[in-house]
Amino acid sequence: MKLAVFKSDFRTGGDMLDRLSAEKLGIIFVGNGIYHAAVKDAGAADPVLQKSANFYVLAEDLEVRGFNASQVPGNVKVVTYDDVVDLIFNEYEKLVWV
Amino acid sequence: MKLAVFKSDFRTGGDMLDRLSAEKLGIIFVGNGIYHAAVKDAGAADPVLQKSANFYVLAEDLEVRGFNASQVPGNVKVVTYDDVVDLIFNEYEKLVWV
Amino acid sequence: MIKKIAFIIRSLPYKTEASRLAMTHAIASQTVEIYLEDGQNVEPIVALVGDGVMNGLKSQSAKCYGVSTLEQHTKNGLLLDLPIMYCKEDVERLGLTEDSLIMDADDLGGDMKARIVPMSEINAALATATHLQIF
Amino acid sequence: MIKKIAFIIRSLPYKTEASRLAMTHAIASQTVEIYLEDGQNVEPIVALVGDGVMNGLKSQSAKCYGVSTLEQHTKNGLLLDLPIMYCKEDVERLGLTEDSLIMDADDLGGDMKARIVPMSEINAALATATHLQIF
Amino acid sequence: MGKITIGAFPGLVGSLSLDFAVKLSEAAVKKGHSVDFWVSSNGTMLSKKGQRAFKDYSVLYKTLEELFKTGRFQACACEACAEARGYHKEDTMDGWIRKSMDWYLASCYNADRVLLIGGE
Amino acid sequence: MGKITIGAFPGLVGSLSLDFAVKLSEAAVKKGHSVDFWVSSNGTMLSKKGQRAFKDYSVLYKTLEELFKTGRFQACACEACAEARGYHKEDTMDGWIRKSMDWYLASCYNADRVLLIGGE
Repeated sequence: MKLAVFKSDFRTGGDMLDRLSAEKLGIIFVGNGIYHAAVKDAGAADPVLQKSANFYVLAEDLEVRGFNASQVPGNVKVVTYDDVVDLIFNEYEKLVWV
Repeated sequence: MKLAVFKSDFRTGGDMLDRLSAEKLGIIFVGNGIYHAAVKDAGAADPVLQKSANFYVLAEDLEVRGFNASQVPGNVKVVTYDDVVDLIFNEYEKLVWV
Repeated sequence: MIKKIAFIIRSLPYKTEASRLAMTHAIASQTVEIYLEDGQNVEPIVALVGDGVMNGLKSQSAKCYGVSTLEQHTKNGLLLDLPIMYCKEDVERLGLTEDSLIMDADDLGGDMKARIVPMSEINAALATATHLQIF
Repeated sequence: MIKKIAFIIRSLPYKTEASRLAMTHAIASQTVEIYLEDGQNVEPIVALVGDGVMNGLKSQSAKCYGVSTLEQHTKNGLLLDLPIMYCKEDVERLGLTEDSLIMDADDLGGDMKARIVPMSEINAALATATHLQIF
Repeated sequence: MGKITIGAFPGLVGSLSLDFAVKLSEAAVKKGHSVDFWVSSNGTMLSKKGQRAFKDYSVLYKTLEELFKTGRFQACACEACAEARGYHKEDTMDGWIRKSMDWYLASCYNADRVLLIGGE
Repeated sequence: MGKITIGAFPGLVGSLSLDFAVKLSEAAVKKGHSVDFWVSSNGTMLSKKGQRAFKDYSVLYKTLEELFKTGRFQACACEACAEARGYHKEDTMDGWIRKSMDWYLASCYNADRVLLIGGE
């Protein structure tokens, strides 16, 4: 299946993400999930970013928290609410929120 | 200081607990904090229980979640709401909730 | 046409309403037909995963708080023929066994049995669902 | 008599109201005297600890959501002379620097400076407080 | 054009998760999609009439009023969840309907996409 | 006998954290202590008049009614937090007062113990 996971928290939900499997996996960082893309905890790359998936981060949720697109790793695409709507309807079939 | 920490969650708050220091430390497991006392995750003793502290667990919160006093390690005292009131007023001066 | 909708429960019970809501919304499939056309129906799949397996623990007693327990909700789900799966890896990780979990609603006259299955099997079931939801 | 009350912020901003509430309640110390006797007062201590240091990050923009930012709250706290401490170990762990954090309210005419201090110093300050609260 | 059902369960006034749900609805409706919006549990707070604007809160009811006007947005609150919290019919903001949980399942049945915002 | 101020901030109807706060108040008052109970943010839901009892929710308002009768229990809701959510004076359960946040700080000043229930 083509699954998009909205990762909305920084410190929880990783266990659930590890258990799911999908042929095509998208991980969309929203809310406090954006810290996965914006921060290196203790200098280490975030383990979520090591997954085999397409990564997206919501621009508005970066900005409200004091970050911007230039601080995000190259393999994470910065998207708007508009883009998220297109991802939902055109790229993925099933959606979950953790 | 004499500090009582109400540990109300299982998967979060440990980082805060690690940062606090007190001459006398009490850790009172309430709410979903009771899993620290009731469960061995992957067979390992819970790291919180290794701390130098007095441990308590609220009987009512064990029972609602399907556990009882016999399932709790010997170094954790099972207490009631009544006991918690006495701990608060007689044993500890400052209280925090994580 | 029957569409499967998956209710994946990863939350511990009681601190929030998440797992309770999963169960009550899944059970609402019993009456969904009034909103649908002939031949249409919803078939829920309930999967308890991660710490969520704790929702099915026996001997929950909510006397003190005066609320229904998640044990009761699990049993009601089985009584109403909802398929309920526990993730085997998580059951084992948390030191639980079949004996410690609600596996049937025999005492209420229910026929459906819960199953403890590997996560791979839960993922296979999720692949057959039209929509997924995580609580 | 002046009593110190500590507001310890460990929560990330926005997902919940926790850190916002810490700031608004600490700032309410400005008007608490109306409820107290002569000579009595409350002195807040604000400590940003763990992930909570993120609340003081510069350049927060809430245009999209139309709410006040935690950056503004941090600055307001300094403007109103609240002592604000960031935990040094956490600032470093998360790759932040003094430049990336709100350290003063100079542009608003405030005198108070925030300080980045080791957790041991925060603990020493907490020991002087009558009551502690974690948000 | 498609239909998405968004469920906001433990979504709360003061949490940007609820803002996310409303902003996503707005973006979807602007693109011509239709949205069913279901609130349950504490999410029913969003349907309360008479909310006041303060600078510490985003003012979601104004966005909802605009969304209702488009005709491509339906919002429904779980009736029992609302009653339990003391929100009766007369407490409900204009535009909202109140139904039991089977309404939500039927909406999911007829939706191209479902997003349940469940985590707290 | 002492006084404890309990703050329930993001405490929610449907979360047993709020039940904990009420049960602890009850136990403290029974032992002769006095309790100031402050709700802020979504915790203000507890002060809403007209809540209905359902089996999936504990019925905290009944315990509160008993506590008010003892004369050793005060409950106060943050006024702005309540207004933001559409709870006006006439929506407030009997026995509750509504004040701004400085009331809570003054209560803390005069309390022997303070317990803020803040985590979600």
